[in-house]
Amino acid sequence: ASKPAATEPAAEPAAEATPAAEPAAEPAAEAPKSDMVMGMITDTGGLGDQSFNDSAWLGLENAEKEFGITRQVLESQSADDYSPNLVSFAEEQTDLIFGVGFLFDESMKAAADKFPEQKFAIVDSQGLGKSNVAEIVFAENEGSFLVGVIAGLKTETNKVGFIGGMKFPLIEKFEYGFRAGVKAVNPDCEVIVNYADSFEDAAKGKEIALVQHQAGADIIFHAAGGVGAGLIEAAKEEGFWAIGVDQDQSHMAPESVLCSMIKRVDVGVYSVAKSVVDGSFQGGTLVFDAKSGGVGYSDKAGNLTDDLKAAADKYLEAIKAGTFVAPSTEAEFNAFEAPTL
Amino acid sequence: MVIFIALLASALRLATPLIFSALGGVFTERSGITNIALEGMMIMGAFFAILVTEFTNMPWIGVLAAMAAGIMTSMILAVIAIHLKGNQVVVGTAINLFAVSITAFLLELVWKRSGQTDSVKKALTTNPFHFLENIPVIGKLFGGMTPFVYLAFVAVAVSYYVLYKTPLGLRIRAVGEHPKAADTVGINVYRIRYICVGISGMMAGLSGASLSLGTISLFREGMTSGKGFIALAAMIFGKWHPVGAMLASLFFGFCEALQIQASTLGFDFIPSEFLQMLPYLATIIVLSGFIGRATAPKAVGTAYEKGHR
Amino acid sequence: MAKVVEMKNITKVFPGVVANDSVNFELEKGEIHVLLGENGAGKTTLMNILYGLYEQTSGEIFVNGQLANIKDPNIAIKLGIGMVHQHFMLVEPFTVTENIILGAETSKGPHNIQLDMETASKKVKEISELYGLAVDPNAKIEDITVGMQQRVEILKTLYRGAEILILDEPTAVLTPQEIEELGMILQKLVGQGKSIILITHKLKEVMSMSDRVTVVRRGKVIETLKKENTNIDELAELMVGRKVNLKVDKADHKSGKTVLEVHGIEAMNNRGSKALKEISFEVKAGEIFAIAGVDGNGQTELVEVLTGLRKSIKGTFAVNGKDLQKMSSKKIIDSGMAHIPEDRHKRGLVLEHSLAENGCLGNHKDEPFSKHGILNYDYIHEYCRNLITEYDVRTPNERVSAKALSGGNQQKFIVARELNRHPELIIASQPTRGVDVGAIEFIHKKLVEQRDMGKAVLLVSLELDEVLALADRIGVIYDGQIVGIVSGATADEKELGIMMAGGKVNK
Amino acid sequence: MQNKEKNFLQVIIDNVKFPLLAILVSFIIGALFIAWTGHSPLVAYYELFSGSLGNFGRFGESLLKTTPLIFTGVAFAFAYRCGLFNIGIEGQYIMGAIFTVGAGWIFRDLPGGILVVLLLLAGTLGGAIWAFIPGILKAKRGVHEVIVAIMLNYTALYLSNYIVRTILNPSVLLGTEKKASTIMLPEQGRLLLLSKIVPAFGYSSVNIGFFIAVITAIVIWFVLFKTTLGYEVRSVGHNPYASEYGGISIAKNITLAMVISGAIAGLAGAVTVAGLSYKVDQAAGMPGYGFSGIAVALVGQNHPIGILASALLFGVLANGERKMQMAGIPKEVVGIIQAIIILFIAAEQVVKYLPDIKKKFSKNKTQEVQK
Ligand SMILES: Nc1ncnc2c1ncn2[C@@H]1O[C@H](COP(=O)(O)OP(=O)(O)OP(=O)(O)O)[C@@H](O)[C@H]1O
Ligand SMILES: Nc1ncnc2c1ncn2[C@@H]1O[C@H](COP(=O)(O)OP(=O)(O)OP(=O)(O)O)[C@@H](O)[C@H]1O
Ligand SMILES: [Mg+2]
Ligand SMILES: [Mg+2]
Repeated sequence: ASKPAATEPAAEPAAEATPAAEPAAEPAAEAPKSDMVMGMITDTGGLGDQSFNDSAWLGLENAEKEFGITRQVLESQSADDYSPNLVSFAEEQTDLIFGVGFLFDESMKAAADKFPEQKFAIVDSQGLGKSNVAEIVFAENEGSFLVGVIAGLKTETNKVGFIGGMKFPLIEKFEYGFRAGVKAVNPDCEVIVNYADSFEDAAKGKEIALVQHQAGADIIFHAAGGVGAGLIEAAKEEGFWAIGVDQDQSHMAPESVLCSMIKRVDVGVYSVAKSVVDGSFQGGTLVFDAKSGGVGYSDKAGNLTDDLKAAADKYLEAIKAGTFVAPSTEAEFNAFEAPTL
Repeated sequence: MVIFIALLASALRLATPLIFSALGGVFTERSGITNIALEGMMIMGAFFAILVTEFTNMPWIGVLAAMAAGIMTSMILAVIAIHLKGNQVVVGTAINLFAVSITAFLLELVWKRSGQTDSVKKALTTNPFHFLENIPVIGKLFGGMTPFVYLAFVAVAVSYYVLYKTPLGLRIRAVGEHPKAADTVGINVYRIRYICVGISGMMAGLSGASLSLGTISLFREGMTSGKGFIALAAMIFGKWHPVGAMLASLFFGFCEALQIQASTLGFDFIPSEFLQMLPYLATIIVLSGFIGRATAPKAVGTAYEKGHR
Repeated sequence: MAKVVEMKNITKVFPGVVANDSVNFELEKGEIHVLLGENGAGKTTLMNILYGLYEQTSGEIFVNGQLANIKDPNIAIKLGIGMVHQHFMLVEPFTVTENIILGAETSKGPHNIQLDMETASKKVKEISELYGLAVDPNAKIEDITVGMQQRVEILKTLYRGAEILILDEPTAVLTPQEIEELGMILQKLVGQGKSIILITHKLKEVMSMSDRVTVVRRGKVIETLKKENTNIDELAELMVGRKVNLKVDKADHKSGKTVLEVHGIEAMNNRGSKALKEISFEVKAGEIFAIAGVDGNGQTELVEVLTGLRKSIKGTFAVNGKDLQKMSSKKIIDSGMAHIPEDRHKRGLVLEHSLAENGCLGNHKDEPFSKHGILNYDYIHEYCRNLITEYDVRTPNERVSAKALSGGNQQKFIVARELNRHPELIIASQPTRGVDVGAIEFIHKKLVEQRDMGKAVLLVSLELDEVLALADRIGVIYDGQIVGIVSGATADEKELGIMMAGGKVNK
Repeated sequence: MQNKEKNFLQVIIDNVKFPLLAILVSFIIGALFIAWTGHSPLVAYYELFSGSLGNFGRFGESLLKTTPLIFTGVAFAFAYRCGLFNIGIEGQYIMGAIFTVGAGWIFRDLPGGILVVLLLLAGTLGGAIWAFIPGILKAKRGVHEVIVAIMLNYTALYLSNYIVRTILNPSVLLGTEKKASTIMLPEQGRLLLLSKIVPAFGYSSVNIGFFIAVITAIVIWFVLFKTTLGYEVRSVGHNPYASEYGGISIAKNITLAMVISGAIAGLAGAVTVAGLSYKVDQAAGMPGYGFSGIAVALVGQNHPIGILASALLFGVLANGERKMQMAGIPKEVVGIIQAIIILFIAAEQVVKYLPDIKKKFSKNKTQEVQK
């Protein structure tokens, strides 16, 4: 699962002045009632990961406020819990079941077959080909591209860093999107890449960040869940820039978090919940990309100059317009020709 | 040179929590008690350091709380292993499980959510001796040093001194080797063991604090990520000697640092997973190659029963 | 004379055993008082009570006329009582000085936190000179001889200012010469005003070393006598409770062909130094060949080499002409060798296993004990029941774990198991260590029986009396070498003693 | 005959009464924690047990949770009986799982019955190889098995991740999209779901892996207590010196015990893959079965039959936890209860001493002595 971190208590759904999409509407004054129950199953990261699972949970919270549904959660202790957890909810005839994380794909497929009447949704995976499963996916490469542009322009040492959690294809989407963004604006800039092989070992994240900084990187982006807390701590201490992920992480260190790459899992979850409430639920893939506002960048702390924002927005528009495609794999990256805008 | 200093600095920081816990292990095992609960005591230390700092805003009080929490947890081991003569490994397993659960439980109770606490406003993540950074060449070494790094080495020196230069140390070692002999010269075997288990709790608590307060200023479930067991290995690797345990911890730290540096050193053609394995494989090779046989204190793992033959 | 210790009506109950039953015991100032009794009579228990290691179930103790509540050894030490334990209480990796000062350390430095080893060493040296107990204060315990270790134990008590010394079976591990030396040391101590309690079950020592004797039997005091008013035979009878025959009856031996042939064996000990140097001897059918010597001169290693438990680095040995040097211990067992090990708890038994499971140890892979790797428990139990009845092992049944048996019965059981293999060669290493007279008689009888059946017996013993009583030929081992072989019939104790200490006897 | 039966019953009662007491007390303490969170302990425990035993399907899920715990518990116990502390079950499990997937690819064209057997053997082999390393190093070089095993746990994790990412990835073998998991096991190689035989198990994924686990436990019980192999292993565990004296090779048995222990752990991995997940994922951390296995073994007194019972207990608790969570009660409570159960088992002596203490108060001491 992607567990990009944000250490924000995921309490405020409202998007700030960011290019990301608006979430749910304001909660209605009188709490609406609905007897719908929606269940969410976390991956092994569990609730409180301050990013991925929390963000999804927030999406359901918004749906609860909005439509008066009841939400329930099951945290998976191990990958072997995915399937039994899906069954547990399905047996209760829960109205909609979320599996948060691409690792749910096979167990979700099996569950979808066992319970053809049951509505499911999976986050970060597509191509399951089940009519009762909604697939919520994000164009992480696009958001990462944008922060890559910012980093490439902002760096003074011509070296930037990337810290990944694990070498999942999903995390590589962040990596190569980011690399491409850097390359687009600053072809000479070196990108130092490390994988922590963990989403929890913050101490290691800090150590990697310190090492990358010592090697010359002055801006470091992470997609490594809890490991990122270490990066931000290091940035704070050593006075370099960190780029947050998933949610705006600037609140952790407004002086040190340059900006954050945004991935609106909450919006994705909310919108599928909504479709169940209003009866428009459909199986198949829902892509949340730059165009739909599902990914983007955010700068709550106001650390970006207008020039940087302008440059990033230029690429954002180009991506939205389909002028070019941000690479998401090594092969695509190698073939990537930076567009001249 | 710069790379080397960076490596060294990295190794020192990564070794710090291991050193504390391994020293704790040295004390318990030297007195004859097996301690596989270091991990659990670390978790308790890490959590209570943050909890108390959150409410007092005084990180050093948090450190004291971590030590206290470690000691309290260690007393479960002490009572069951020393007085009730329970199986020391079983107690250790239980403590590890207990620590994971109770911290997660309290976290939810206090912070009303799970997974991770807030960052505390004041932590101990910076170098307390800034003037050291001005030393030419090696000054860089001190940049990321938290107070805990210095403390770890002080702890090694103190542990060495206590174990080998004081009457208490002589008694501890005697109790671990031949408790009956110690008993016959009027040494209270139980008391010595309680003291040692307490010391190990204190050290493991410190170790936890060095992670939560010293590295990232918050507590996260799973943040100890098995370091207590690595520390256990470091203690055995270091042949139950404080200096040996320190060297072994540094070795682990160094290997991990090397792995982190791999990409800047130009080793990144090696798959990251193999780099991750490096410290572990190196340890096995070193152990089976030339360190070889390690002999534990004789009485380790066996409860002492007064008046038993 | 002043009574320094008075123990009145001491009773000590262990679960299942009354170790001491209303015992009265007195020690006068400046005397050597022997506590005499068989194994398990309750001597150690009584002294452990005096030293504060056990608490009496009832009874009172007076030290120097004062009622004393000796809850732990600290109090005993404060009262001037020192004890040298039957099993030495020394920490092996520690030095002599460290052992001596343990628990009574001198310290220096601020707040007196640092160990003061220099002062301690000096003090140790002073005391050892004062009493003629020469030891190297900086040697490690694991590197010094047992005799030296005993001196360390005595020094330990003197260092703490003991006025009353308890020595629990101090002579068991010493050569005749060392015993004599110990006697002199004790005289010196008494001369300096100390009072001594000496525990032993060896009658000769009583006569040579004591002023008075208290005889205990089955936890009860039988009598206290002045040495001048008694003799060995009376003491033996008091101790055992019946007339005893201290001689072993055995016919003249008719030795046959050579069974065991040892040639030029060399081996290392656990510490990596050479324990055996060019050992050669042979044992013939129908004879008991004994290896005599002081503990630690290579006996353990020799037996281990012969039984395949230790690899020799040089030399060969063969049983009935078959070279066994490179064989595993299982092969050696199968080739007709039985082995009664010196330490029944360490080697002889798996204490947690049932007696039945112990009864097939070594044969468990053979039919009918097992077939195709599956144990035949019916047979194993039946076999064990036979061992138990045949050798009169006192146990409720064969299902109890081996640790439930008393030492003597454990030993009898091992003897039963080993002899029931119908071996050609029996290696008996200290077969009667720590068992009572009844069991000793029984085991001796069995060994002689085997010899008379034409089996070869290699006896390794630290007890000179046992060697003299049983052996047809005696080889003396010293420092890993056989320094001489003499005939059992003509050997005399003095001569053997000199050889055991490394001296040469010219005949 | 009747007498014997009575004794047999007595033995069972004696062995069970303490653990039962421990469980009871742990639940009472757990109730305090639940109450602390503001929930009703009664509701919580109702959810817990209805969630794990409420109907056949749920019971099936409990058995599913129990399955790996039986394996890892028995694996730990086997080594423990030989005096070895196999903290490396975690890594052996991982290797077993990855070997299974590898074999599933290599033999993908074989028919079901044969393939399943090969898969289980492959997993067993994977675990055995991984355990052989600490075993042989301990036996031949005296290296402490605990360090080597801990080191190998991490090595296995990273090695498995590498294999998942490269060698066994569908992108490599099938040319499809790159995934964070291996290819799937072929359909015919998957373990039969019990619901196919007993429809009452409903949607539960419990499969014949459970019976493989039970059979493994029984086989290991037989090996330990009825064969020369088990005899030797137990002898070495209790007293290596006496074993050596009895012609038993310590080195051989240490290595063998470790290998068998690892083989069972590897089999656990195989059964999980072939019965439940059908693939292996890249993982950031240990699966955790190794450590649960230690707890299960210790609570089960390192006896295969005791382990069956304790694994079931842990399985029921872990499965019931689901419903508790759905009712909004923190799942940590279950961890706390488990920890306290283990603590009580560790402190068993307290109760064992009770008879002694009683004896102290009994007046007629000589009568005691007669016994
Ligand atoms: N700690 C104990 N627990 C139970 N029984 C004990 C204990 N210590 C001694 N006994 C029993 O008390 C009795 C007396 O033992 P004690 O050691 O005092 O005998 P001893 O005369 O010193 O014999 P030995 O010559 O063998 O040293 C024995 O039956 C022994 O088994
Ligand atoms: N520490 C102890 N705890 C409990 N019981 C003990 C202990 N030591 C010995 N016993 C029991 O006391 C009894 C006598 O043991 P011990 O070995 O001292 O026998 P013993 O008196 O020396 O007999 P023998 O004359 O046969 O050598 C045995 O039943 C033994 O189980
Ligand atoms: Mg005895
Ligand atoms: Mg005695």
